[in-house]
Amino acid sequence: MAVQTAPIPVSLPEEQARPNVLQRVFRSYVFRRLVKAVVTIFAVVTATFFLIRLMPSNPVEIFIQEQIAMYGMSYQEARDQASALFAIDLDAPLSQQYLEYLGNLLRGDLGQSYRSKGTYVADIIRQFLPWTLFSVGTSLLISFVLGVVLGMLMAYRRETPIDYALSTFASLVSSVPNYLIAIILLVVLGPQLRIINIASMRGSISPGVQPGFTLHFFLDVLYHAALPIFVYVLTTIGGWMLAMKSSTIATLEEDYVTVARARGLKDGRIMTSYVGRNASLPLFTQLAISIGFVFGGSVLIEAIFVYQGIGQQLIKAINQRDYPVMQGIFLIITISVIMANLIADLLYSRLDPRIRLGQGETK
Amino acid sequence: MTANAAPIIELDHVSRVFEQRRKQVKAVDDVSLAVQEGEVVCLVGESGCGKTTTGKMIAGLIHPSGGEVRYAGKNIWAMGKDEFQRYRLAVQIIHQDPYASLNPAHTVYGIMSAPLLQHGIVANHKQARERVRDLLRTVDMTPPDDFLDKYPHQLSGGQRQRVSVARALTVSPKVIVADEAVSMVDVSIRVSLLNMLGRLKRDLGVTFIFITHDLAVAKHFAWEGRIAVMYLGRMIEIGRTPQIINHPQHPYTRALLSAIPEADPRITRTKERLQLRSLDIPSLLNLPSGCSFHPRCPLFEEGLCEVSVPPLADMGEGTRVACHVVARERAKEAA
Amino acid sequence: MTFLKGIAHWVNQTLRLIARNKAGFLGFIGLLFFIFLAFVMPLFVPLDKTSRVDKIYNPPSAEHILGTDFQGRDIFSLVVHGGRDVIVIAFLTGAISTLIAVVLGSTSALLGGAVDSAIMTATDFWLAIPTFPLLAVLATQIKLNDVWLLSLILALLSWATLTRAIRSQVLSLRQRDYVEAARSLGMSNRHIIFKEILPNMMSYIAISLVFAMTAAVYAQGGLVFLGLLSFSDNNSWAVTIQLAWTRGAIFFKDSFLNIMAPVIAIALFQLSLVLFTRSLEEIFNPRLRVGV
Amino acid sequence: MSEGVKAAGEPALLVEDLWVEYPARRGVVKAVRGVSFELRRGETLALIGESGSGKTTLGLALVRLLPKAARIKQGRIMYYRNGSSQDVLALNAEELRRFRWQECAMVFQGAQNALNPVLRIEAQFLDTARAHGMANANAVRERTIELLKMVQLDPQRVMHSFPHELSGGMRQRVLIALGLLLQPQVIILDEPTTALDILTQRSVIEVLRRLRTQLDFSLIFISHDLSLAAELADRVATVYAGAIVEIGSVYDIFERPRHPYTLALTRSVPTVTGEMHPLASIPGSPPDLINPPLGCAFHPRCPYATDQCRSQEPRLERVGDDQLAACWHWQEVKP
Repeated sequence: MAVQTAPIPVSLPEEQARPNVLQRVFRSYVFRRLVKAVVTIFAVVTATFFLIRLMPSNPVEIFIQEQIAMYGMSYQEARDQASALFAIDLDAPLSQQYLEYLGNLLRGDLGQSYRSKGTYVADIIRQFLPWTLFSVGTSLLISFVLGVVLGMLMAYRRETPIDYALSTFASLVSSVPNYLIAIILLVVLGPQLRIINIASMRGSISPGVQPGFTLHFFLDVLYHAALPIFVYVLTTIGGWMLAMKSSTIATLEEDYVTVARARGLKDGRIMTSYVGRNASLPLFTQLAISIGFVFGGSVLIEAIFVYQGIGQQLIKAINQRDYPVMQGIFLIITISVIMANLIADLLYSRLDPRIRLGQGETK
Repeated sequence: MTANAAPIIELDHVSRVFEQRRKQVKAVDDVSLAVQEGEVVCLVGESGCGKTTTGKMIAGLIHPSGGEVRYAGKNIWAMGKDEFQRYRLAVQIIHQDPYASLNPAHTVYGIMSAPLLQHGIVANHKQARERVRDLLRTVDMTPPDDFLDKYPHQLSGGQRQRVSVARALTVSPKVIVADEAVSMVDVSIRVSLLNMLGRLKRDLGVTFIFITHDLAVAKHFAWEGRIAVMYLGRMIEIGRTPQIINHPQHPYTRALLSAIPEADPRITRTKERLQLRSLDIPSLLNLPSGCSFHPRCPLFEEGLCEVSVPPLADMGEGTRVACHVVARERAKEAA
Repeated sequence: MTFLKGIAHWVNQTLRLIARNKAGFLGFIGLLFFIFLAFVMPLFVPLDKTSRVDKIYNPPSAEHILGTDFQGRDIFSLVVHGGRDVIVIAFLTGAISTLIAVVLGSTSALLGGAVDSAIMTATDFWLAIPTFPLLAVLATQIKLNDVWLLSLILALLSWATLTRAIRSQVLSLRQRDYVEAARSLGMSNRHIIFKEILPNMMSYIAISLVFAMTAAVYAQGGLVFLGLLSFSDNNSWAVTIQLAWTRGAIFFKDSFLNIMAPVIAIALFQLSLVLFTRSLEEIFNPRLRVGV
Repeated sequence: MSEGVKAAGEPALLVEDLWVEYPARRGVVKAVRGVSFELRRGETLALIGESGSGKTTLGLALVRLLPKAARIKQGRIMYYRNGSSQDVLALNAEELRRFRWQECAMVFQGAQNALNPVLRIEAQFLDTARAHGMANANAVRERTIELLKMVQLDPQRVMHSFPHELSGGMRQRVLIALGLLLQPQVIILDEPTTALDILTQRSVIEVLRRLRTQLDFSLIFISHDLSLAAELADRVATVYAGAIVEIGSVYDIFERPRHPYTLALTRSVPTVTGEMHPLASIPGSPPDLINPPLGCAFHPRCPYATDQCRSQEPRLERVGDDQLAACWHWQEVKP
């Protein structure tokens, strides 16, 4: 049979989705992630609503107990005072309360505090959340960037004194609970060494400082946030360092890094675009978990440093069984974490072209 | 048809569809094959042609999405529990990667004694040890006592592959599906493994389904048997080995044979190569219409090849080929 | 006799494997120390319950090697008695969450389909919410005394991450060729799960258990510290910290040890746990067991 | 095709008594043991060896890309171009960086993962050019287009693709094009066709064959595949246990091998063309490079072995016009 002498065949890349389809895929990925986020938030709202109401004791009881303990009132007196104070109907069926709550929520109404009448939950959140977002966000950023850089340094200087020193440091700080580190710092730097003045660092800003775009305000904010940020960074950086170290070591063994060297690329270029970029990719997936953890930890850290953030308010609300406040704050913490997750996810999909084509969802 | 005449393995219009990224992937499409007891059949094709999936369906490890897999005339997926277990033991599989097919947590003895003890082939560990020794000798691992208590990581690739074979032999199989069983071992070891398998075939009368991408290996292992060539999930040519190797008919088989480099400079540099129209294998996710080889086929005829799927047609001499053009030429010759 | 010899051999070999990793060995020694401190020492050091107004915040002396607390109690005895609960709760929590994770994770991986997606949706949900605040809410219901209930609730902290990890482990292991070979050899499901899959996950499970323990130590300490977990007569390191904190021990130079002793105890215990994981890898790796 | 060996003149690369070692858990791996050879101008030299023979280490040593732990214990690597010479082992970091790819490009194993997954192909060409002082992006783009066409790829689409969007064969050809970007005098290919399908292998082989006639470079390829050597090489060197045991023209090596290992290798590879001949296996297992056998490393597996072989290591000696072998009994070795 005749062998056809066809023109030299030229190969094309595998049939890929055309650009507009590609965009569609990406858009639908974002869309799916968004839907998932909304569903999760709804589930959290529902779960916390019922969990909180299933808790023993209620705000009225707690108030009564407090009155008795503090002022030596009789139970009846305290009770009378309570019912005068709390204009709430705790006896309405749960399902009715729930539907009401959902309805309000959809209108953006988080309700009012049971304890301080006339205080809107939304106001509490507006007042305290920015401080937590600021301190937690700043620390995450610092700790991630610094951790990635140090982790790469450890990998490049593997089995040298620098690596040993940094690895020891990383294991040490990542295994000790953050609140213990906070206490140690406070005790050692405060009363023991008298390096810092604990009392003046409390709160979020010093009394009398006016918010605004002034250097004074900015420095004051930093002064008050310094300790929490330092602790957040200290307790999370170890994890990033170790993760980045092992990821970098793995990446250094990839063929494309050796080939990059064989190609005579400059070390700096290899370190950033070849090793660094690829090695940090898996860390973005860990970022999600880390965000939740740091946010959760703020409850403890803010209590220790008396930092006026949302975590402090949550503890206060829990102790007073102030349902709407608890619920509202927990909701807002959850939303922040889920949103941060979403951002981390989308960022990751922007950075890794393999995910961009929608292949990442299978995992 | 009497029970005796029934082929030991029979694939009857078997297909297998996998779900991948919300898309249906036809890994195996309408494959029929009858293997007689004691026969050697090589499934040959490039990666993604469905040969491994076919092998696993023969071994009962993957459920077909269409068609029937029969063992001694019986649909294996309609068998009762005991019957299925008997079939399962009768058909054993040898994997490609000797580093993945042995559990790193157990010793050679542990690996081989487990099936012996589970199926009551031996009564106790003492007998099991004896039997394992015998089997190790069968696969040329002598003296066996050197290997009994070794862990897989202490063995070389070739030795591991021998243990895999010996493990399969614990249950005295009638059929062995060898999935690229020699392609990951070194050249110097490969021949002795092939020879060892060949001896099992002769001495034990085991039926072999030998899966390989290497036509040269297929030729040497199955000279007395048959070769079935697969392309993108379909069987496109099947026939007796000397026929397929020396007189290939399907353009894909011819392309493959002509493309293979040979370990002889004079032969390989003067070989006539069949030019394809395209270098790239289409994705299984996006199969060409009609004959799936048509975008690359030098015999492509518009209005024919991309229109319908060619059936496997008898070309005489026991060869069957799935190609519109070849079938037409053949019909002309006959007329 | 041979049985004892076997055990001796096993212990010997395991110790040698632990010692392969210096950091891991250090962690192992640390854990031994804490187990001794918390479970043996209390037999010799009585718990000091009497408050002595004349002995508040005494510095270390021969009589009180770590000094005294805000009530004049011996800090050393508090540290000795404060470990048991922490360790027991941590271990129970670790065991419970690992058990949940192994069961859910492997069920999810082995059954697949609707069960898989249900379990995975639940873990996804759980992973998306900040757990510590949620625990804070839940903790108000229970006391530190309810060891089992507390462990169960604390286990909620880590089960999801673990389940996910175990699932992907099982998923990857069950696709190994040797598992397929076992199926082909007609081995029972029990054999496949316990003899083929599980042994290759042991180091992973053990390490997960230890990390779940650290999470439990973190959480119980945090909850007690915030005063969300009520305690009556418990003597846990966490309780000592909480009391020292609320009684203002951080503000005085002399009260340093009152708060730092339990803080350091917890910190070192955590560190020992984390370091010990390095050795676990070696213990369960069959490649190392035989000693190449 | 540049068949036959060009007249002796200045070589492109000269390797003398090269020794490479690296530490492993069990001891020191002597991966390369006293290797000497010359790469002639414009020729294609195949280094053939099985896994663990040290051939990849040798290739990496030529461009000094060995892992950190590895150590070049002794030896000399001289590179010649336009009448001047460079001692590769004496280059400082910056000189070495310029030497790589500009003078000597090394393309790795199978190339499946040799390209940065997060950069588009065009960016990787640009990166390479910039590192060597070619700053004009337009000129680089034009050259890239030209090279991609040369390796039978569609430049417009390939350039804007990410590596994972290309098939294995396409990636291999992209790498070859990338290797040619700076017009190096020496190109080293490590297992250029391993893990590729037969038809894809064929396309890579054809591309290489054509490039050799069109462009002026010397090629070393490292492979376990004898048929690839038969297909492409002018000269072939067999590597066993870290040493070259035989080197000669491709026809001598395949038709008149003088080392028993080379002979055994050529007889153990099945062919599809020609008669069925029985395959000879090589007994024993590959050598342990931590404790290589005393004397000739091949003696435990060699049918010609005598006491001399067990105690004294043979050196490469002239056994033909352009053929060297390291065997005490080369005169007795008969195909």
